Amino acid sequence: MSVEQIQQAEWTPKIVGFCCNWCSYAGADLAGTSRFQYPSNIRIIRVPCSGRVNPHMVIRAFQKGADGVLVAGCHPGDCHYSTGNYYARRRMLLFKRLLEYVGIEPERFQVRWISGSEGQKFAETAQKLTEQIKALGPNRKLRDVR
Amino acid sequence: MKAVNHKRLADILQEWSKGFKVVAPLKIDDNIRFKEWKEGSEVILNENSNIPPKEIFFPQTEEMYEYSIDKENVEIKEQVPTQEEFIVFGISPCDLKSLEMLDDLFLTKGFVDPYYKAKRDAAIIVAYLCDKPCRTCFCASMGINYQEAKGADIVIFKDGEELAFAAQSPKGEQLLGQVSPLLEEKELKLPAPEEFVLKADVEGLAEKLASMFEHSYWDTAYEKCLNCGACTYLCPTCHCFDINSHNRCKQGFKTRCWDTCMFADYTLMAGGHNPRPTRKERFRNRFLHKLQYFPERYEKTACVGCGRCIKKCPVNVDITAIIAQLKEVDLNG
Amino acid sequence: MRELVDKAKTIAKELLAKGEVDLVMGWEKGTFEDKTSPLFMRKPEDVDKLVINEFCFNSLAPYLLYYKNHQGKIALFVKGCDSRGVVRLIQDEQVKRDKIYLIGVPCTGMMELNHEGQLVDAAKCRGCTHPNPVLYDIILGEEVEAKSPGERFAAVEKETGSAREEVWKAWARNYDKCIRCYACQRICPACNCRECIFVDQGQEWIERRVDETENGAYSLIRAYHIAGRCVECGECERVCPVGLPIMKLNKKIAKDIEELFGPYEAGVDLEDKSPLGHFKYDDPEEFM
Amino acid sequence: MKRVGVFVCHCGSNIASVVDVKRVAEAANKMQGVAFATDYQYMCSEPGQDVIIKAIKEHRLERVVVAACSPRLHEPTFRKTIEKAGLNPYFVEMANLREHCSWVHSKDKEGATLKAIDLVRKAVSKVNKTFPLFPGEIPVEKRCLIIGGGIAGIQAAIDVADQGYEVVILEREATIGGKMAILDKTFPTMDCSACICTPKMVDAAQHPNVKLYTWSELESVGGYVGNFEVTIRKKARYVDLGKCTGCGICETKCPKKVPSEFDFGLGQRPCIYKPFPQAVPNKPVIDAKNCRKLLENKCGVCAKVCPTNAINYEDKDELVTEKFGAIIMATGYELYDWTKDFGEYGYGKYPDVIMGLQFERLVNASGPTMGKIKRPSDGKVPKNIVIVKCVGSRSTEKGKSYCSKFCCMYTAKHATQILEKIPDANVYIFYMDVRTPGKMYDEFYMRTKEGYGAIYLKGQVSKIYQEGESLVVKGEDILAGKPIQVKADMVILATAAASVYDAPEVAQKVGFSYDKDGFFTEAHPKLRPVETNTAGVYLAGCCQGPKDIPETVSQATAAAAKVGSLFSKDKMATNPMISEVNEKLCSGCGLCIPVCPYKAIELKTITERVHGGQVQRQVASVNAGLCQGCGPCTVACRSGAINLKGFTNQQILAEVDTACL
Repeated sequence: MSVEQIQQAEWTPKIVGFCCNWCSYAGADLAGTSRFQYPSNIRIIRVPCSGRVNPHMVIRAFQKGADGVLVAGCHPGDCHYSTGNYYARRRMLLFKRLLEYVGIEPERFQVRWISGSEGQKFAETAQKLTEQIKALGPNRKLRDVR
Repeated sequence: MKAVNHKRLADILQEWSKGFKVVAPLKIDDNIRFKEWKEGSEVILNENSNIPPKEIFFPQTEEMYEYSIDKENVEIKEQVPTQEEFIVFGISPCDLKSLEMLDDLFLTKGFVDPYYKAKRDAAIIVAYLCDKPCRTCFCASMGINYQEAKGADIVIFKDGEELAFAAQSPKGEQLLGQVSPLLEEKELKLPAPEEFVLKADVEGLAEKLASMFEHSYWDTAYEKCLNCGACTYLCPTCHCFDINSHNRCKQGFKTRCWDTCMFADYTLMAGGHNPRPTRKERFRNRFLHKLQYFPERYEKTACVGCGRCIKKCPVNVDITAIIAQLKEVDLNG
Repeated sequence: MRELVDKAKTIAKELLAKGEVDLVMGWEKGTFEDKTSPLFMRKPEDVDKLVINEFCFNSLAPYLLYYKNHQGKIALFVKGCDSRGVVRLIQDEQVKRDKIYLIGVPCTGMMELNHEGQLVDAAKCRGCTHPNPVLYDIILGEEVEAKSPGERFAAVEKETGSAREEVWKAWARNYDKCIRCYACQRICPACNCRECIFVDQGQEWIERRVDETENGAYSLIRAYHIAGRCVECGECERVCPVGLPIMKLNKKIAKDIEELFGPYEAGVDLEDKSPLGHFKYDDPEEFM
Repeated sequence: MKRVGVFVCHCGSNIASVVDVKRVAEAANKMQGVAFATDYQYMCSEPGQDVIIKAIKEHRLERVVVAACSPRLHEPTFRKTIEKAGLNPYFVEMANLREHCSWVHSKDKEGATLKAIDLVRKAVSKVNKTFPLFPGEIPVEKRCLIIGGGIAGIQAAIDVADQGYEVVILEREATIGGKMAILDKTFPTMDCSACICTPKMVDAAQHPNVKLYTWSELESVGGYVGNFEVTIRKKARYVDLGKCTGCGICETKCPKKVPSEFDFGLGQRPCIYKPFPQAVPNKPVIDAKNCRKLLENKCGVCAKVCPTNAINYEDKDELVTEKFGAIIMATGYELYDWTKDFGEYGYGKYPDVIMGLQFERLVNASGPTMGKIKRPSDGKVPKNIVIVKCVGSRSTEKGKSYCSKFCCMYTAKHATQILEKIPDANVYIFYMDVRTPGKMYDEFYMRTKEGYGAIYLKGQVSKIYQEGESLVVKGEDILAGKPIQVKADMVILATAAASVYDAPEVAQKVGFSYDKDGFFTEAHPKLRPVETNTAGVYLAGCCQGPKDIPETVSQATAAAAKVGSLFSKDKMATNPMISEVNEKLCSGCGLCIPVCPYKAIELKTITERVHGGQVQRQVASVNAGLCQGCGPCTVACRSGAINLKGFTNQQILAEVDTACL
């Protein structure tokens, strides 16, 4: 859908969440088992580790129509693979600043540490992210309008 | 002769843009690109545009058709190439000459490219004769007189503060008629032609190159070339493209995009074989195509001497120098 | 710098004559007085064409990638930034130190023609912190002072304060200009992949379409690919045929690396660790 | 495009009550590549699985999407299901319609249904890009290395050895025994520590399957689970263990005495010494830092008196490399060095302010005072003794943030020991809390307090200073709500248990993770408490965190059981979802190498044909035994040459593309 079509239709934000299998994905599972409710806008992509998330994939999401992107991994020190999230932290720190530098709203790309026991935090993160993106409106930047 | 003060050029373009889309060399930040003229746009004449006007007729990315798949059924929606008449303003004589070559390629020898043709047919060409050659120019060596523009509907040149307009076709007459209230009758003349810094002599070169494919000249000549695509993308006569699919689940579209023989994957085959595996073969191809293959097929050297490649080559590969070296090569050596 | 040429010629001739190297890379006069072009010298008499002047822009380091299977030793002239490119290539395991002979050129800065046709200090040299080679076997002259090391991040600092939408519009205009000729990539010593993911489409990272979205992705991801590895030579921006401010992104990342992870300059020390190749437990977490 | 089958699960009403499963199945049926789609009550039930198996056969399905619950729950189930139907087990993807959809969007049925369709489409796009994966097999070297010869290492060694496998204990000190050998008594039973520890030491040493490398250090670890290659530095001992009979004449004749490490400087030892009389092996080492022969080439008495010519001053460090299938880390702890942070307690300048372990030596019958509690400064028997707890524990300002766990119990033990040996003594214990969970632990504490009359004061000590012969301890009694000052003859600090100073270095050598305090990290705090994230490396004892002896011993036994189960097979299957290198794309830049936590990537040289000639070049290569499939290497690789099977770049990009449609 083009941006215009989206504006005509009732727009709801599209959010892509890259979740580490061991923490954030499990946290999202726990949100489910605990029945914590959050908006249905987020689509979770399971990755083994936040260190698996290539910034190019974040760009790709924006290109293909995501209005917001979440990268969620284990808290520092808790990485299932011991260090993956530390590399992710460095990469995402630089990359987030780069996106902001070219004029992309910081709210659109967020990084969070959510553990497998933080179902509530996952639900709250999804909720808040959706609200923030709703307030910003559809993302046009980097967007593939074709 | 019809004339207008150069400061009032915008008024003319404003008038034309009421009836036509006007594409002109516009200043965009530090670039000059052929883009649609709008009120307030700054037109830059007498300087090569960064990207040649071939992009008007043969855009870098052009959508060809859409498709959608529903189980076994495939539906194809052609992007019917239609184009309303539009004005290409400010094209220089060398770039105009390049269109002849693209015409040869896209419209002759039994094949007509509908995408190119639609735009080419719809274009009303307003050429601008250069005030004087730039230092990278060598169009004269390529048989171009920078003070004439055959094939243009209107020709413009500058004499002092005045821009002179001359129609060269009925369509041009009609267009000039539209802006006649803005034009005055004045006696203007072209400045005396100037000498070129760079020269190239391609006389007999195509024939010579025919026996040079395996010549040792190529073994070192290529060495500085980095195989970027700047020269070919900036060249008004280069015209290679490839066709790409862009799948979006059950639907998608095809585009054709400029391609360049400088890139490794240009000749890469599906099985992994590459008949032009190194920089040498790619470099050789660029020059053989321009100086031998194209002349053999269309009786024109595929170079108009605009000098864009010389100006922008990251490592100063200079086609005039290459031509001079090729002329000097001893075929028996 | 011009005065160094005699010594340079002597060294190059000797290296070739003695057979210590079988190829010397330098520069020759280009189409115009203010242009030079890479020169590949194999015989002592080839050296006569060698020039050393304020127009020797090209880093010869990236050419080393084409001579990975070269049997003999290769000598090349390196300015400060070029030598950092060589360090980059050694660190990236693309070049063996003992297979090259580096002739250091203390660099007083390049000159280029401005729009008015006057010779001015080259844009790419602004903020240079290493005019002298950081790695060499022999150096042609006395070391020189860096002219404006304090301006290393000048291109970035100017940016702050602009409204976000305007900033994006400016970048979107840039992405509209880019023709993806990949000159920036071909000239870059940090871009040393065998096949660039932006050229090789088989991996589905990018499409060949040239438009705002694909060009934007190319620009940002290329900057990210060389994050912590860019030697800040400025060649990418110099060779860009449409004049994109490529170094702004690279400098932005270099500046962020300094701010976030501590002082760092790529390609200066053979032993250093790439900022994205290691981490600290107490790295900042500003995005939380 | 592959022929994909989509199976939408109702999960009873868990999914179906929110998501319109029929609509999802219908939408799936229209998706590109989907050859068959259906819904069913319980996909994971046996009839549900039969639906899948039948459909695979009937519709010639090549890939399967199960839209049900979290893959963390049932992915293994459905992998087995499709394997039964003849497909590669990795040809299934799950769309998480329950945890990530119906349960969390129960009030938004339309939104949930639309999301469910999206999730299915995403799974279809991913499964379309799946390649068959096959687990590999690696042989297992059935030898276990135990690093650390304290009670954890000893227990683990005996337990592994009893299962019939060879064990090597690597110990950096001259004897095994560790901290437990230092202790006098153990709480709450007040058994003599040496009496229960030294027989175990002997058991281990004499076990036919156990080999001891004492006075040795870990040099490097290569390889991976089942196939570790470990290099050990056997430090120069200057005593030939083969010749030495442990008679001890050399020790008695050595003219130079230095403070004993074993007694924490409270006693003296010669320069050729056994740390303590029951050391195992019961043979001395020469202290090269102090030996006059080695330092100045003078003396040489030990060689002269040795009846078996066992002394060899020319001895050198020796490196040995051995293969092991598993490693148990049992490197223990050390006491936090309070002297650098606690200026208010005198930075260690008052001789009568001692640590708990020093007290253990003071009260120990084989200690420097023969078990008589005498204070270090003047050898007088102290009457008023203050014990300060949580010195460096539970503090965010200095020392460690965690609770050192066993101090509450050993301070109670110390109090009872003092009150038993010096009946008229006064023992004051300053505490933050008293934590005594454990069998008979609280009873022990209550007996100390009420039976023996130790005086417990809730509050912290703000200052200790010398005044004449006594120490003044200034603190607070927060229960009484007033500052308090005690004149003490001796102060015992219950200092925090800290990780060994070089624990991080050791962890890096072996290749697994550790926490901010230097304690080794277990694979899962609840469910995998004795494993590390590196396959084949297990944890026992205080190297993982402070714990008391029974806990340490049970963890050691648990680790030994883990090793036993690893060694029970000749070959082990490897996870196929690991990184692989496309050598065509790999430039051999090595940027992937430092980000790998398992040291699984190395450069190798390959030979290939280029334009008719042969050239050699470097490429990265992934060790299938070491790689755990985490993937940061794939991001470090700019050219996409290294890819993670099962989570390939192409699969994730396909998911991104469809998630954004």
